[in-house]
Amino acid sequence: MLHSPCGAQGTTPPSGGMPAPAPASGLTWTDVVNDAGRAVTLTWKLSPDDDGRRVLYYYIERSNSPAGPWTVVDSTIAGVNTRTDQKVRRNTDYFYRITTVGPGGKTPALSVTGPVRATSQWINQTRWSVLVFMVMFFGFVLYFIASAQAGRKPFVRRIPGIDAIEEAIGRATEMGRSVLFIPGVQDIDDIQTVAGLVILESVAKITARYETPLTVPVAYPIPFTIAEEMVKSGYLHAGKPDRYDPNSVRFVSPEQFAYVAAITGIMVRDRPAAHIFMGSFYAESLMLAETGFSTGAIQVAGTANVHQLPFFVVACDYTLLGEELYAASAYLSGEAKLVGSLKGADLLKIVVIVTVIVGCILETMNLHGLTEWMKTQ
Amino acid sequence: MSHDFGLWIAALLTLCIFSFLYKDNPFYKFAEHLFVGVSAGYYIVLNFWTVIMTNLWDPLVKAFSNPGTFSPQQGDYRALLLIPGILGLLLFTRLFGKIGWMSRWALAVIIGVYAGLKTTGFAQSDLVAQVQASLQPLWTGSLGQSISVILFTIGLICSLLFFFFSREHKGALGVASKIGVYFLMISFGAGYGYTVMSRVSLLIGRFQFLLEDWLGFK
Amino acid sequence: MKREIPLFITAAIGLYMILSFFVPHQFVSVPADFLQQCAIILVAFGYVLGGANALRVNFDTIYKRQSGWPYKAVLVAGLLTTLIIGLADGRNWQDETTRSMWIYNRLYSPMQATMFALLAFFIASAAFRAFRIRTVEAGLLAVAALIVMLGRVPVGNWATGFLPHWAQLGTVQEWIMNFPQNAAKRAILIGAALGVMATGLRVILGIERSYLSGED
Amino acid sequence: MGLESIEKLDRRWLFLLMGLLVLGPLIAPIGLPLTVSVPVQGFFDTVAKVPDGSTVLMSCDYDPASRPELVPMTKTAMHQLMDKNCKVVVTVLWPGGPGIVDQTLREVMRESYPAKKYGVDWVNLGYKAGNEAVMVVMGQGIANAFPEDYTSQSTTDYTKLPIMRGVRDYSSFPLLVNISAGYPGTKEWVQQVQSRFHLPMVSGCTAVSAPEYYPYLQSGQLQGLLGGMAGAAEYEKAYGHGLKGAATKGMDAQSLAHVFVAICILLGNVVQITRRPGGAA
Repeated sequence: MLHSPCGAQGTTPPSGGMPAPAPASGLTWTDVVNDAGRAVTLTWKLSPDDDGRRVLYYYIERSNSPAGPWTVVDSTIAGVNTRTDQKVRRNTDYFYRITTVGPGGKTPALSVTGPVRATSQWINQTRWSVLVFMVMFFGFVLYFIASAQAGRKPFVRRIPGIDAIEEAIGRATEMGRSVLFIPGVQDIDDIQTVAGLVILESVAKITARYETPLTVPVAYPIPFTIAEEMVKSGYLHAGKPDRYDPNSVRFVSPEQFAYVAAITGIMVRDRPAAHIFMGSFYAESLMLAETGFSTGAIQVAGTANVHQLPFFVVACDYTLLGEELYAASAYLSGEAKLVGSLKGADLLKIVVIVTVIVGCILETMNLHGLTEWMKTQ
Repeated sequence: MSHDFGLWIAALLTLCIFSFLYKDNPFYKFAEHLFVGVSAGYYIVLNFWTVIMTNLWDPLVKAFSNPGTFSPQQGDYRALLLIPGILGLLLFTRLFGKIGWMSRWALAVIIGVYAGLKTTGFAQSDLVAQVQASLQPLWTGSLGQSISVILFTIGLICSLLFFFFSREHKGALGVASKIGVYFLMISFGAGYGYTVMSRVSLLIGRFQFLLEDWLGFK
Repeated sequence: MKREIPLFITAAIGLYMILSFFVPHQFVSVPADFLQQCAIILVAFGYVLGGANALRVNFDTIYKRQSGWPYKAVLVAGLLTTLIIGLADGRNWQDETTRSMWIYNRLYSPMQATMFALLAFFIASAAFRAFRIRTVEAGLLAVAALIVMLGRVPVGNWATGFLPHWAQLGTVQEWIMNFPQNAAKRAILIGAALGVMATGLRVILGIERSYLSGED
Repeated sequence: MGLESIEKLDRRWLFLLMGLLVLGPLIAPIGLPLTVSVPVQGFFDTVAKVPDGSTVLMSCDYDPASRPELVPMTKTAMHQLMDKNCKVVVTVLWPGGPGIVDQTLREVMRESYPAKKYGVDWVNLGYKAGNEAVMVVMGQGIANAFPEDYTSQSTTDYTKLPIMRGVRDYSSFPLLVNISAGYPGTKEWVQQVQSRFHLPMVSGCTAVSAPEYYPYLQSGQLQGLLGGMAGAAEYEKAYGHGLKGAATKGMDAQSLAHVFVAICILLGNVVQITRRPGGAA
């Protein structure tokens, strides 16, 4: 990055008759590891004149041949002797030099360093701990899924918030009113949205069975498309594809508060008897839950956004906390395979707890190996 | 009072929305629908100019008007952007009933990318990194600090046990998960209290807009 | 084939993205970047579908003169006006003086800020109703909320100014945020990470696949 | 009013009270007790120690979203500097900022210092893209980074902007006042400029980012810190001069609203306890 509009040509007028600073020296380089060969780190010895007055910056200049021409690729302020050039091509030879800039002018280094070459690596060495935890987790999950398929259905404790979903739909049916489902305010790149949409399928199955109208306003277009598929699929699996209303799933607006305005409008005008919030929510959580509460509807919420849980907890009848949201789809479907994955997650929690206890003891004994190993980039 | 027409519109819409606090009314309904329409339109325009044009159309034009510079091994895969272009158009098959199933290829790509990315992303940032940050010396040399750290560790472990699904919460697990619930409740209460400040600041900001910018009250 | 191909695409891409997290080499990272680019572009195409749905549903209401249809007309007019002006403004539609920016500054942003500000009111009504101490849990919830809320304004410290520093509301508030609050928050984050990984794995392995299973 | 009627209280009464409690102090400040904390006193004293008549650099790095917290700080700092006959050079590193910053400063000057002139006593150099890079370039010469001011006049045309005659680089300023809403802001100024040029520096920032800057205060890199609206209100109090400060009003509103929410919680519980005989929960 060329910071200075003055650039390498240098229009800084020499001032006060100060002489140009002495050059920096001893430029060395290392290839940045664990990357795709797109960066090199450069380190040099500061100019002997770097005393706070006589040096302003160092320009890092690069060229494809030791003779130049040189281009400034980056700069540092005086007193800094290292920089990573992140704009290199891999497996290409470069030459570097450092030019010292002061109020009195500029001085290029006396020698040129090169050829410098960035290469790529096959494995990111800082991520072994992530790999170990992931392999362990996937191993556990696959094992329990296989054992569930072999006929041993694992036990899952009651999760009251999930049982409340069916209860809420039941009450809406009794009252002859509709069910409102909100799959969160985020796009599909948030896995909570995926979890919410999977729960939507189970909800659609129940509303299809009870023949209760379902309204699903959606904030983002791709989740909207998937929500359509989910609701269709729910009605299909309940054996009532003809009851599916193509207007039940609606695209509203990705603007968080416009979406909220539309939902509160539905709440106070259509008066659904059950509100189900499942997905990723932000500041609007309280507004939805409070407006919903004032209409007297049963409300069940679920989110993994820690900062919003308080607002659902205080204003909803039931709230699924964090992991419970992800567990809900498995729990609702009751499918042995899905439930198997819950058991895998539990086993990894034991591993985490043991790691925390062992790690704290090691740290207390001033042994930092485990902590270091778990540091990632 | 301001003589700026736009400011008047902004101030009146602000009042329309505040009126919802009294009850649902035609003014709020008007503002709500206008807001939904304008914001949906805004996001479509935003995605058109910043993604479709910038990330798809421009690179494609460059790739095909100047084929010599195309070098995939250096991360220049511009011509291949035809693939998402075509998949994106396939999304519109949904509008034509019978061949709607073709749109699922695009959905499959989106889901595959984000499921893979987030699985590893969360494994790193919210699993390994959070566990790593919890490994701290239980004795720090100061009694108060040490008690706090020990309390923290107990709270973390008990709250984790609350999320245990495959055993009934009875006996020791029951006690631990109960302690976990206490920690969760303190956390929720604190989270609520912590947020009051910024919410009130937002309201102050809106009132200042009405009082100062619109009514000219200093 | 209508189901198998998408399932295969999701599985292959998902596993590849996981691989790319551990392997920085360009043979893996460059296609992975490309796939991410693809996802971003595909999501953008979705907006046209969303807009089409919004217009269809609302035109339907207007055409059938269902209740509230004039408001739907406002919605449609707002959407189309913003869309047409935004496209007509061209690439520099976000410059300070464009009509699009006028819409943003005078319509969009004040309404957004006001909706957001409504939260201050709801925070009071929820506090009145929901913090009733019926159980130990509810008690902890209410006490923690009170301490943190009052500890964050000068009034709190002023009211407890006679106490030693460690017992003043501001200090207690900070301690609650740093220790008990943080412990529970971290547990939720770790649990949620396991949930994401489990959901991701189920999607990639095709165990969770309803999004691909319409009627045909 | 009996307790049953509190129990069935329409929540709109709560809304109304909340609205009045926030609106009231904005119109008529009550001046709830405020003690000026050490970091705020440090901010005030550092500005007070600047030699009268010297030229001070003020970087206002925020946009309208932080208005309730940061605009009052900007105003008070401008007042304090103008009272000392200091000249002020203003820069903005946030793209959404120049409008609100210019409006704020012109208002202060028009209302309180009508005799002082733009270009002579203060100048707004406007926004420059580039974050830390701009800070670095400013070290070479302020005019290099900002060839034109906010009104598009050349910063080297000393007939139009005489203030710039005395401004060369960071060494021209005895103090840097930074009002910061995040990145780029106080952290970057400390790292790129304060630590390098040993330019004394004070900062005003949002409540959210204040904890991040406390270490700089402890290390002496910052001589004073205003955190959020509370910091701004304390600064107004330290400044005195009967300033009808927006932050003092805002802080009154903030405090009243917090106390009100607390009363809501307590009142809810009073209803809860009295409803049941014996009051057992």
